[in-house]
Amino acid sequence: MKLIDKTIVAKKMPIRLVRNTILKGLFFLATTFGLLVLGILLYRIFAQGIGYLDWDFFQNFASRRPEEAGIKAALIGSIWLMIVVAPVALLLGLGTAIYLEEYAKKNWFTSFIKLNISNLAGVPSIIFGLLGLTIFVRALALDRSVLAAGLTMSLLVLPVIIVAAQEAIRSVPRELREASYGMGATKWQTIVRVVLPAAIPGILTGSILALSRAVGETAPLVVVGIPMFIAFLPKNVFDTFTVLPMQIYNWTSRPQEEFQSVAAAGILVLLFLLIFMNSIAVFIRNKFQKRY
Amino acid sequence: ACGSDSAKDSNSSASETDKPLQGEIAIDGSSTVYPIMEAIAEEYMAQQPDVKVSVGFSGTGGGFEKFIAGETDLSNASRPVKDEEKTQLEKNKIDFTELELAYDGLSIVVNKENDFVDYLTVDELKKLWVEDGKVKKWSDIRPEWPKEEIKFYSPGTDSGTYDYFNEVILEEEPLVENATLSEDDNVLVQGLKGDKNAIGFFGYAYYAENQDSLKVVPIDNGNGAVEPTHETIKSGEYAPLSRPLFTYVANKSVADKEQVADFVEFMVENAGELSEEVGYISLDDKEYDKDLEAVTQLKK
Amino acid sequence: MVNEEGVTILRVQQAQYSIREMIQERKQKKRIQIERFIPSILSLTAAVSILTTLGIVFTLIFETITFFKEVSVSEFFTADKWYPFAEAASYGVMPLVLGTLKITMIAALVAVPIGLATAIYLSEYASEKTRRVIKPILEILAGVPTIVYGFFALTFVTPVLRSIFPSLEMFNALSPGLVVGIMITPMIASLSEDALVSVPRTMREGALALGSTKLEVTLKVVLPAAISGIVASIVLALSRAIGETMIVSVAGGSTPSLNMDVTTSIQTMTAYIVQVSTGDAGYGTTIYYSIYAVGMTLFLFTLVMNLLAQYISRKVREEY
Amino acid sequence: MDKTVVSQLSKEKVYETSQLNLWYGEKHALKNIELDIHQNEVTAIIGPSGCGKSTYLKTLNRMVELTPDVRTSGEIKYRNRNILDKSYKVEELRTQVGMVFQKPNPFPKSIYENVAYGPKIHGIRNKKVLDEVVEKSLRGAAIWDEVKDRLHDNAYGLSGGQQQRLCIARCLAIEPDVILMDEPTSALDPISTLKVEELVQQLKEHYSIIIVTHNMQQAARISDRTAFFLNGEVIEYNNTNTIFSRPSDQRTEDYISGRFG
Amino acid sequence: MDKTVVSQLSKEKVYETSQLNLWYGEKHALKNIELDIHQNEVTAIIGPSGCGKSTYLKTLNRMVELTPDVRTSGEIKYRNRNILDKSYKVEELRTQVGMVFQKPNPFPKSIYENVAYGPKIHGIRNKKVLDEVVEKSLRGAAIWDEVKDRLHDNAYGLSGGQQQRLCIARCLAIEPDVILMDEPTSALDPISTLKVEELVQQLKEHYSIIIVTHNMQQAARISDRTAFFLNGEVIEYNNTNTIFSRPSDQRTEDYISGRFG
Ligand SMILES: Nc1ncnc2c1ncn2[C@@H]1O[C@H](COP(=O)(O)OP(=O)(O)OP(=O)(O)O)[C@@H](O)[C@H]1O
Ligand SMILES: Nc1ncnc2c1ncn2[C@@H]1O[C@H](COP(=O)(O)OP(=O)(O)OP(=O)(O)O)[C@@H](O)[C@H]1O
Ligand SMILES: [Mg+2]
Ligand SMILES: [Mg+2]
Ligand SMILES: O=P([O-])([O-])[O-]
Repeated sequence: MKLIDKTIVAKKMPIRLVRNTILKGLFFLATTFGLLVLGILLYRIFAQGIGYLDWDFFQNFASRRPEEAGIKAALIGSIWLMIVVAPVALLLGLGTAIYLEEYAKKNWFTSFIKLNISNLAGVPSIIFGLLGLTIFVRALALDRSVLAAGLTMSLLVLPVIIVAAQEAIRSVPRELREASYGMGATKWQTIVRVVLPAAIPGILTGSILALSRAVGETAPLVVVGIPMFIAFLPKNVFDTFTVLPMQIYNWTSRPQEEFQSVAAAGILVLLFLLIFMNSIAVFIRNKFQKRY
Repeated sequence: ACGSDSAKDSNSSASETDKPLQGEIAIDGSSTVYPIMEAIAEEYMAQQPDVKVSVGFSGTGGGFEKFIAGETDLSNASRPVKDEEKTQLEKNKIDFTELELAYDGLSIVVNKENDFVDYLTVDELKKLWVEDGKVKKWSDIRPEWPKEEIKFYSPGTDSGTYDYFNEVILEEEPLVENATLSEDDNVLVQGLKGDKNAIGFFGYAYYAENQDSLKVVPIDNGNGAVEPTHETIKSGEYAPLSRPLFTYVANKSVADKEQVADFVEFMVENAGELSEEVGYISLDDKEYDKDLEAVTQLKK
Repeated sequence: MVNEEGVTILRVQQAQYSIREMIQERKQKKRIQIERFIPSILSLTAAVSILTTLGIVFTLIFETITFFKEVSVSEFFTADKWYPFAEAASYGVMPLVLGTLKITMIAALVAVPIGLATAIYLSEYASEKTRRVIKPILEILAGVPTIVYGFFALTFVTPVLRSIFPSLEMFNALSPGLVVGIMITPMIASLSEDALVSVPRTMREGALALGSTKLEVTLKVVLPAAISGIVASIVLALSRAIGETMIVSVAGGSTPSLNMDVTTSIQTMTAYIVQVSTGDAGYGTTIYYSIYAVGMTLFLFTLVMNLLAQYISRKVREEY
Repeated sequence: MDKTVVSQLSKEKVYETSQLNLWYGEKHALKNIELDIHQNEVTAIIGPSGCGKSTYLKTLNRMVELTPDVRTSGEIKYRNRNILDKSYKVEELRTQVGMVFQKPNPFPKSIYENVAYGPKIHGIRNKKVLDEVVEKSLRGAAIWDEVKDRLHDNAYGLSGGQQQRLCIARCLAIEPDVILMDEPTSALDPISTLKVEELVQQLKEHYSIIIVTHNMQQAARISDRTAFFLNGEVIEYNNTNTIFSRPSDQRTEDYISGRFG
Repeated sequence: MDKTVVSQLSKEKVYETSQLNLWYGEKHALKNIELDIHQNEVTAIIGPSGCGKSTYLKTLNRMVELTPDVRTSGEIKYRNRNILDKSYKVEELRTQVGMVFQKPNPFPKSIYENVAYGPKIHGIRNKKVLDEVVEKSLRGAAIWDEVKDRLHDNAYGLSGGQQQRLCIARCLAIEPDVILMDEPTSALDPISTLKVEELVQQLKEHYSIIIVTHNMQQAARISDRTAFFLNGEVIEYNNTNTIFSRPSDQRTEDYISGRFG
């Protein structure tokens, strides 16, 4: 007894294949779309900014004269910001993710933390700015320092890192943990030696996205009140500083046409910084990537 | 007290010669005033590289917020301090001195293709910009003008520029509801360039930089149409649309921190020249002298 | 015998020393049990996220209360005008909410299909090599500062759109909406791709072996299996659209309005907060407090959305 | 029926493989394979680990293409058409040639949806037909009684052995012509294995079956013909009886005599 | 050595299980288990799928605790201490009691690092000692020759059979007292299986081995004692010879006679 009508199957085959081909094309187009936009964006910025991108641009502080304006304080400031954000956010994020995935019992408190984190991930950055201003700048009297801004940004990107790390930790096969426990390894040893190394690619993906965000954010720092003009470099995390997007924001709002080009040059620097960060992470990711 | 006085005197004279000063100066406030203060800070730090001057960009209101909290030494403002802010400052025992830095001339601007608007009177301006519940056409202002709908571009309602316009032109009546508002004057420039029936206003510097692609409208305040130019603004002939820009200094900072005192002096001496350079109009020299006097008072 | 040799060596070396004994020995001089404190230390880090939320609520709530002493709650939620700077001020938050919604909707219409399609292309169709090249590039797109996107919207997208739809105003919801969509697309693409890739290969093989086309495998097997990760990525991305500030401030204008028109100038909740915090409003005025009330609304807004998404994600999740 | 008799009927050929070579990148995994598969028979493929059994099986429905960097040369004719021809639609091939994997791999859907998946994608939408197909396939895979009361539960709630039979049912649901099985019982307990073996014997009435197994007794018990692979080559291919009683190649004998289990 | 003789020596008991019950939530998976394990013997556990073999094995090193909602009652004495006692450190227990799993589960590290893992976590850092341990364990698991030239390659490059032997080597590296094996050969080809079986026979000189298998002939071949589980109960436990030649319980006989494979 044959229930499947093979003629129907045969008849449907061509249309299914066509559908597959068409959608594959559409998926491809969608992918190119993103790249195309990036291309246009980069082209415009490049064309406008490349003329200002010389060695002096990196050597000089901000200036009222477009030819003399430089990115030094902002670039170094952004790096300082990352020096605070990366370890703080990564440590807190990983710690939380490990706690949630490995230690936390299934109870209302744990689900409350989880809910809380996914909600925090959606809280607009500008609200973190208000938080940073109230808690770090004012209450803890950190002023408009690298530390105050860095902590604000850490909290901002924390949820992204937590969620990515959780996802990565969860996807480490159970068999690997069992193997480790089976050798008498403690939970912590298992986490450090087996789970985390296997989860690194995933954790990195999330962290890149998070750090890129921290580097490119303007709104919360505007609210925190990071100054614009700085003609010196911070010596430690308690010094005041400025960052690339703030500097760019400022240049774009200048009346002089030349500053638009200076801004474009600044954007180029920021993009190069992002590309640099991403390539480090991609390198590590590819190096560690294992398929089980 | 006597000893410290003499120490200060010797220091302030030394600042112009050899002994370098140290310390920090925190400045924040109006984004309109920012370019002037940036220029001053830049020049000052060329002379005193060990003084760390930081200039913020938080807007007049935001600047005062920090000034009230005692976080800044100077607060830039594109309007005089408000009563609420004064109350707060008194509450926090922060005495301050108001210093004028420069003028900004608000420019009324239309699209380059607009060939019929030759000038506007202050009354016409008000008629144009006040909300009256109707769709506005050019022909509503002068019958010979085309019957086309006007597009309005205005700085954001929270800017000093808007505030000033509101006060002197609108006289606190509501602005046309369908006006397009933006915080960023460059953004307004873009709008006016693209829109044939557009009219808008913003700081003089933004017009000066875009003279080729925009058309400025002379204003008649009863004494004939006056176009905003460097001279007409400085002389006060371009009225009523030029406004002063300020910075507020905490008296205590000047008294306690020698680098602040030194900076403020430097600022008053150079504000005229430097504000011209970044696109504003300098005050009369007498005004700066008055400022200088006030500062010297504080140091005592 | 294969193992003859192995066994002899085993014996020989056993004579020299025994790992078992070495381990026992090390057990004796066991270092202090740091292990025991690890859960507590980690739970402290986990508590940071709760403290953050508390901090936000704490920061927002006091000023919000002050605000509501001056403006009634009912006015805030029912008045149809947001006009805080006029003499006769009106504080109806709906126009701002609507502005935010417009941007989010347009962004979602762009980002969800494009982001998902990209994720699918990368995880199911593209070669490993392509994937490795394109993914990091897309991540750069996610890191472009929003202020850059803002000017891109204003000076490129808007003029292009205006040449197609001449009635479009210089400031509108459409252009920043599209660009916000572009900004969050990589986020959806990258995170969804992770979710898709983590679906076991054996599941794809099972479906392919039944004569499925790749499309069918993707839509009927892989996508459903990865759905909770995908929903999470979309929610995260849309939350960013809701919270996006700079793009909207630059290209959206600042005119709160209560209509469904996307061709005219708008203002979003975030744009309002930036407007006031970089602007001129006096410290201690009603306007000053209003940013906290708007911030609170925004906070609640994202909260509700997230709860909803959690619920949906739990409903559709497939266990394996 | 005596196996020798069966094979001597010289049934119609389903697959004809000639001069098949396959490389994974540099690795030459299949070497000059010559092998014909006959209709309504069970053909077993045995050989040590890594000898290319799975690879050959996966070439028969071109699943091997999913591995990147795979190259093939030679010819595999399925019902007289060369399936290695790029113009041959894999979807069509795989509709004719079902596959059961070593590790059960049900979809994370209900039991019902798992079985109905194949018919559905092939355009069968009629609820009544689907119901019947599901029941018939589950019965065919000897699992109907165990799951009939929970057809709409998630398939991951089943035990390993049940999952494997579900996967067989899923494969039967599209009524293939050939069924490929890659060590289908290696993850199963003896009772489940027994059931699956019986099943295979029954299924050959309607289907041609090719089974990879590392269990020589299983091959001896259930297959009509056996191919012995070594290092990517077919060392010997013959009636199962012949292979196990009088292998003609020394290597075959060595392998078989080292047998157990 | 004759098996009967071995068991009659009545060697020292490693494990003594009494009145062991275990529940997965509501599911009563082990019922009143009474079972003693003897030193330097191979004990096989057989029974149909789902009868609780793996569960019992995992209870012996308390790996079963990793499953949420598990409850136990009764007693398992390992070297005269009750391991179900909460005060018993699982890490200590598992250092004494190694485990080999059904599916090879090497870490995504190099071969060397896989084997050195155990000694390292137990604080052995000396490079020379580690090198020796690695070599010794790999030899002990009969895989040294195959991997000695690529100790620093990733373990995932090995074949399934090699991976499993690597896992055994990894387990040997900490020189446990007891080794638990859960169907260690079910994913392997015959030659690898043979190797592992020989290995098991040799290892019992130094270790006590408990092996779960669904392959009765394997149990008969390599074990000294066999326990037959059914539905969470121990139906019969005796010398392997006795179990396979004169089972005392009808159910045992039924199960064994339905045998194959
Ligand atoms: N994706 C791959 N890339 C490179 N080499 C591969 C790949 N898959 C398999 N091989 C190699 O090809 C050869 C044949 O592999 P195959 O899986 O067909 O063996 P098998 O006979 O099925 O073994 P087993 O009984 O272990 O399943 C092996 O040497 C294997 O290492
Ligand atoms: N995590 C779990 N939750 C609930 N029930 C479980 C769980 N693990 C196992 N069981 C049930 O406990 C019983 C015993 O399982 P166990 O894995 O010990 O069987 P087994 O004899 O090892 O079977 P197999 O030969 O298939 O491996 C089975 O009925 C199984 O369904
Ligand atoms: Mg295989
Ligand atoms: Mg088991
Ligand atoms: O920044 P402003 O206060 O001058 O608008």
